[in-house]
Amino acid sequence: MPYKIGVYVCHCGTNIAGMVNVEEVADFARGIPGVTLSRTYKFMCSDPGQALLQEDIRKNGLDAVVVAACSPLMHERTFRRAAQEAGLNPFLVQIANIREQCSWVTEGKGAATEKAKALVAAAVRRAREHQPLEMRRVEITPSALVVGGGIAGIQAALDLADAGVQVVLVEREPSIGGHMAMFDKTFPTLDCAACILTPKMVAAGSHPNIKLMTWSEVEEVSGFVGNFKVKIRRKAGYVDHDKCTGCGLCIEKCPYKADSEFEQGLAKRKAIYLPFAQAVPNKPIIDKNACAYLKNGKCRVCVKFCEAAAIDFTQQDRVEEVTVGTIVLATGFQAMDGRRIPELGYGRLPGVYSALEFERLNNAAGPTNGVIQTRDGRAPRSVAILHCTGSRDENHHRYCSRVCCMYALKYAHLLREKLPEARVYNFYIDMRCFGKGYEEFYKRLQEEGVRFVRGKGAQVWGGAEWKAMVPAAAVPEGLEDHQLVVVAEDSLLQQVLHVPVDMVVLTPAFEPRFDAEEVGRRFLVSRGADGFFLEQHPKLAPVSTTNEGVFIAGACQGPKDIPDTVAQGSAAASKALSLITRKEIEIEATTAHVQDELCSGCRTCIGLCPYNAITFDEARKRAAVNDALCKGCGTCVAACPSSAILARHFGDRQIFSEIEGLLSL
Amino acid sequence: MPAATPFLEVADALKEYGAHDLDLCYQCSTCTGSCPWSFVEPLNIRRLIRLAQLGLPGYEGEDLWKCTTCASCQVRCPRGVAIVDLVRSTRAMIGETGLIPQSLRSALGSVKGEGNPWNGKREERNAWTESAGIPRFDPKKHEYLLSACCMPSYDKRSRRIADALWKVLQAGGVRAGVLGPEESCCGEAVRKIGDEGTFTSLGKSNAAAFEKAGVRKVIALSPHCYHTFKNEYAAFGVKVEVHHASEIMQRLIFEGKLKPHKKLDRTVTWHDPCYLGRHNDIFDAPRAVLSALPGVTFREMFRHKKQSLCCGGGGGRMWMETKRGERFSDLRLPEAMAVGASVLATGCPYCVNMFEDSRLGLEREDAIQVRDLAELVAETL
Amino acid sequence: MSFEPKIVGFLCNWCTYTGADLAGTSRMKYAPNVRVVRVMCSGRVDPTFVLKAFREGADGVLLGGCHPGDCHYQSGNMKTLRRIPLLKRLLKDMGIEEGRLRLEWISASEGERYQRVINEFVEQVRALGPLNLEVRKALPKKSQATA
Amino acid sequence: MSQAKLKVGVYWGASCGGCDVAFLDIHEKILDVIQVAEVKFWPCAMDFKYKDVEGYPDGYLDITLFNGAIRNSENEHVARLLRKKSKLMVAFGACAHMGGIPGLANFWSKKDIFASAYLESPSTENLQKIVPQVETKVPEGTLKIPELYENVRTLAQTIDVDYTVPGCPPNPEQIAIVLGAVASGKLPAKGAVVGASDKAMCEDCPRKKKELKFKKFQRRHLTHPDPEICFMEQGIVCLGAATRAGCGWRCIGSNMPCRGCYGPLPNVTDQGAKILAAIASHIDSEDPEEVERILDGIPDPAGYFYRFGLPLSLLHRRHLGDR
Repeated sequence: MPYKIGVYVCHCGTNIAGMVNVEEVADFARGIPGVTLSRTYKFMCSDPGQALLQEDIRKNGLDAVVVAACSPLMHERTFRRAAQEAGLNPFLVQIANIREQCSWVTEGKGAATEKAKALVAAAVRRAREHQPLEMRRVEITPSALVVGGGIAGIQAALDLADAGVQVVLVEREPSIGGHMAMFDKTFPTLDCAACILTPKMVAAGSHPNIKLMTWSEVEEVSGFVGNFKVKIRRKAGYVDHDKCTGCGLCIEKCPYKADSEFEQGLAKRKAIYLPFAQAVPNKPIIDKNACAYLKNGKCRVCVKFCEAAAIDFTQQDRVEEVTVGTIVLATGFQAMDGRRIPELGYGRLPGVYSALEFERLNNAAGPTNGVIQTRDGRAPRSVAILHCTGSRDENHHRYCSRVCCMYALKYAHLLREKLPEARVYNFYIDMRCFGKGYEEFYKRLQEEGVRFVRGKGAQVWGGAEWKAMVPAAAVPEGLEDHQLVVVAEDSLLQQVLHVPVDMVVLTPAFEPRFDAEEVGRRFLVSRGADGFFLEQHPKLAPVSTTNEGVFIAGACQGPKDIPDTVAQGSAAASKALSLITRKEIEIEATTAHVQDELCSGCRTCIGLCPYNAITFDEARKRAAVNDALCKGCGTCVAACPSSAILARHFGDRQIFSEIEGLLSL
Repeated sequence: MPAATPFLEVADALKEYGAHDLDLCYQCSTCTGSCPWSFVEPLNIRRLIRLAQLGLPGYEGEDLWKCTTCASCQVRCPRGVAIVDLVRSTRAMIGETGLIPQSLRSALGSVKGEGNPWNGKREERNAWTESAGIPRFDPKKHEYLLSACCMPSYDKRSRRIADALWKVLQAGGVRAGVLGPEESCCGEAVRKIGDEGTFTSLGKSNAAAFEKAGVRKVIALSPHCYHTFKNEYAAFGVKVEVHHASEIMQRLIFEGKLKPHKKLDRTVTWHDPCYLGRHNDIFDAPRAVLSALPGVTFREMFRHKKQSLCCGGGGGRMWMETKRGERFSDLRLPEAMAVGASVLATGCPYCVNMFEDSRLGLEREDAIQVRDLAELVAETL
Repeated sequence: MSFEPKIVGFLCNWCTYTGADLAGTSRMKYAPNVRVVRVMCSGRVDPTFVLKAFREGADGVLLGGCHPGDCHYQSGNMKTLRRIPLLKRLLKDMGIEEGRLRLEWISASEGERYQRVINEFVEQVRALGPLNLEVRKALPKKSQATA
Repeated sequence: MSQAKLKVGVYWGASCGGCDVAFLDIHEKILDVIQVAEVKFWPCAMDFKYKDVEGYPDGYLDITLFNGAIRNSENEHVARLLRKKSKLMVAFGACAHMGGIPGLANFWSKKDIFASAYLESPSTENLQKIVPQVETKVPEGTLKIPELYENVRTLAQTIDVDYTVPGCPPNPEQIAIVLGAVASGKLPAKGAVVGASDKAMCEDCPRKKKELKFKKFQRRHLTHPDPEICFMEQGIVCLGAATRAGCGWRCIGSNMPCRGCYGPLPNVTDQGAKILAAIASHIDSEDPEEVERILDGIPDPAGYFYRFGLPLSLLHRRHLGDR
């Protein structure tokens, strides 16, 4: 056996030695072919422990070392680094996990020692098959893509751009701003949302380092950390924004209308439109489904009035490709459709509103100029705000949407402010006011005379329906047909309440965007059980993803309020920045490799790689793995019917040897 | 209210009886607010659950017996708690101490002695089938066992439903037969009342009868029997394919084996029985049948499908007195009339029974008719 | 002495191996019979590995991967989800009880589940008894190291 | 090496004789062969006795081409004898290489096989229920026949083998090449597979291939596959991707999927496991139940994947357990 292997059995204080007879294991290891020395040591991971290993490597010219200690997830790096410093290729280190896999989980010293021996035998046999590998480096393109122009994306783009990074900010709507642009006030400070957001929107729109692409969607992502190639579809808006001066005359003159998306359908907009007054860019697009010319070739009023000749009906979608070093996903959320809980009457009873509708109803720039009124124009004398519409609910979304309690308080405040006579009820399960100044805001609302009912609003009925349905005794006095009745049990009173109101506001759960699955796949970002994008670690890597170089920020990762969203936008920017400023990046050495002399071009591996790292060379009829894209999962290796793909460090021979070792005693 | 000390042994015992989800409840009140009683004389189911969680007195109170097990709360519960099981197990636990309301005891006694809750004689069970010319089940000749519930044997109104169903099955060429007096009540209500012991003996006896007769497929007339055979008889080793009558009728019409042709010229609305709809998600089959009947104008009530209002007859309420004005069935008839229906159709003998009762209390009894789906179908043949 | 099955576990690095580490850190005791090979992804587990383990004397083989949808490598575990049923059918044809091969999705946070699965599987294999493949008697060990 | 002609032995173990026929299928090339080789033992074609071989000095034969698996004591005895008498031993053909079709017997026990062959088959009339015995006493003495083994083995599992020529049968053209190589002394490393490619059948397979996705498996005899398109893409399991090329695409050219007779590729440990992994990875479903339904389309995976190679596979035979 030409190999010289050193085996080190760690006591880990009593963590291992208390259950495993480490001397016996070391003696056993000495008897395995290839092992030239075998020692035990109190703490292998300590500096003297590492020094011991390094000295042996230098003095004895060890070909490989096996450290029998804790999990490789703990200290594999430590020992690899130590070996490297001593001149041994780091991949010639093998860890036998005799702590987490053995001493901590096994009852009985005899059994634990036996298991430790088997693990060491396997590690030694495996180490005999190890090959030296080199880590490789690639350059990083010093630019970033930010997907989604809500507050998270705007913040991330601004932070990156201010640091001198070239940023492409892609937004699918005609303007950046996202959900925050729809809000009137923000809790608990009651700042005007537009007042704090629009300066940031304008900054993003005019920043020399930001290339804004609104009305655009990412279509394809290829490449890898440091060098992502991204295809972006720039949807036809039929207005040449280079020529357009944003004078607005076209909008004024356009004779055709459609429901305004921004106003939640509570108002109309023109066929050529700006989604809202402070839109960035402040230049209109044409809605091809509403434009008479695009639909049936008649009209062209806008063309007539546009002095800049910016209207261009020949415009087509076009695809632009950019190369960036890193990506921040900030694609946000959507609100659940209230119709999914028919008992609450949304969509059926005109007096029932969704939260976003209520935001617009409140907004001075909204469809009613900020006057809170029902669809038939009455000022509500009583309003019920129902919490947890689809949140914390196994039938819809198990999670808490985190912001509803607070914006419900905000609504209550706005109602009391604008309609001091109005009765306001909040029907809640628990009040969750965990943020800075939030509990204080709750108390303030109690002081303002809002009624809090602990009990979930269970049913909402129209006044007329109610009268037709229940015994006369159950009809609240003076109930009018256009009113609503909320049925809820006040769990503190232990009594069912029938509450007549003029308006009901629901607080629909935050949901992943309808296309989150597709977007996740496109950017190779996993999703959690709730459907939101999954962070690499919930505590320690909250904006990283398992796709290196792709970060997530804001509500696409899970429900959160504006402060948290902004914080994540900045966090993602800083992670992206620290990546870019490294200028180059080390990439995985334990990749797959197609051995040309064995590949028959059968194409079995094609289509299996989740990272599209395998390509097929049609001319040579061979598959090839792009080292830079390969993450080393080994799926293709297992599938290759010729065993022509080699998994570096996890090759068949290495694993076979490990199996033989494990079963050798 | 005096101070109380939690008695968690009670909660633990309840879980042994089947209240597995007891601790999952987070007291949001959706159940109480969704309960049909919330319109009239509320049943505070949330409070009962809370008391049970802490084992405090009151969980076994009178309110417990108001529950019709209609599952209106259960389908809404945000924590997915099987509330009907909580009620059932609470009743089962206190049932062992004999605290079952007086009015239910005679029904239970009748089930124990005669195999039906209607104080009818066992030997009269299924006697009606002979006069109707329905053969005894023979696995060589028949594909299905027709399980017609106890009611047609002892209740004239229900007998009409059974006769109609038989006529429909005949017309559709379905090969079916019935069991004789060896059949017993399926035990659904008995179990909901809390008498697990009797339920088990009924289950075993029916399992033996099915086994002996070689039954593989069952058509249940009542959703209660349907529910029990389908979801609860596996415990007795019964592995049969169970269909509700409405599903069979839908299939016969779809396959063209049944051709409704006589025009009815009536406006019909459908009342979803709790055990067909909420408990077993059968909403579409009966509507499909109604839409296939010539001359039927179909109207949906406000509360339909998962939101349907219970008739008030489930969970043992059939045998308990409910005050006028508190009966859900009394509320349901005006609801049906409000949408212009002249026929309230349904698919459960309990519902028919409750509605017929309420109909007698109307100012004009003929303002609306109550029909089982099978009766309507039979009328078109 | 009662039969102590030998079991080889192939665990993915990111979920099940990490879950096993968690069981360790939480000092959860479980049967010592499962000896683990760490692979980066359950998708790396070539069916050959499973056959090799049986050939080398394993009485059972456990595969652990991330829950469907949570794979660290997007969809590596989906390949496993597809391969194992066919492998089980092959093993059955080869006279090896399906119960000797088990695929479990165990996440990094499911230490307790790891403990339970190990104990359950060890008992399951124990109940099946020793495998004692005839090939181990019929052929000398090295006779077919090369194809 | 132009002196004496090569002394060649050819023998059959458990085989169908197809390999022997393959020699004859080289047609006029036989003339080239006779230029360099002289047959010293070929009981299938010429009149030789075991005695003749026993009489040869050890290492007398330059090369023996042994076809057929090792099924009984006679096969083993002659294999050992020829090993002693030959300088080079070649496992010739799929049976010697991997067990071949006779190797499928490893799905059964000897008892099963005797029961089926001598007792249970409908065409058998065996009232005394007599099954073959190794030794039978008759008035004249004791009769002996070779003992049928419990397991079918490959040649290399029995004796030391120098080279392997795969195929069922090997492509005739390869025979002349092999003998020519020996005659010219250009020998590959011991243990090599000769007369076949190191790459899979897919190399240069004329059929078109795009994307592999199995929504359903088809059985060859129930379909009419498009002769232009890859079998796998048509849902027909083809072992080509896991099988050495070298046969000349004889099956594929006849619109039959490859059945794997040329055996596993150089780096492969278990041919069946590899084709299994390749196929299953491309099942087009992520729903366990649907996967099962799709897999129902492969009714006999072990028989299909190990058609020629069961004895060579990692498990070698079906495990009989305590039966």
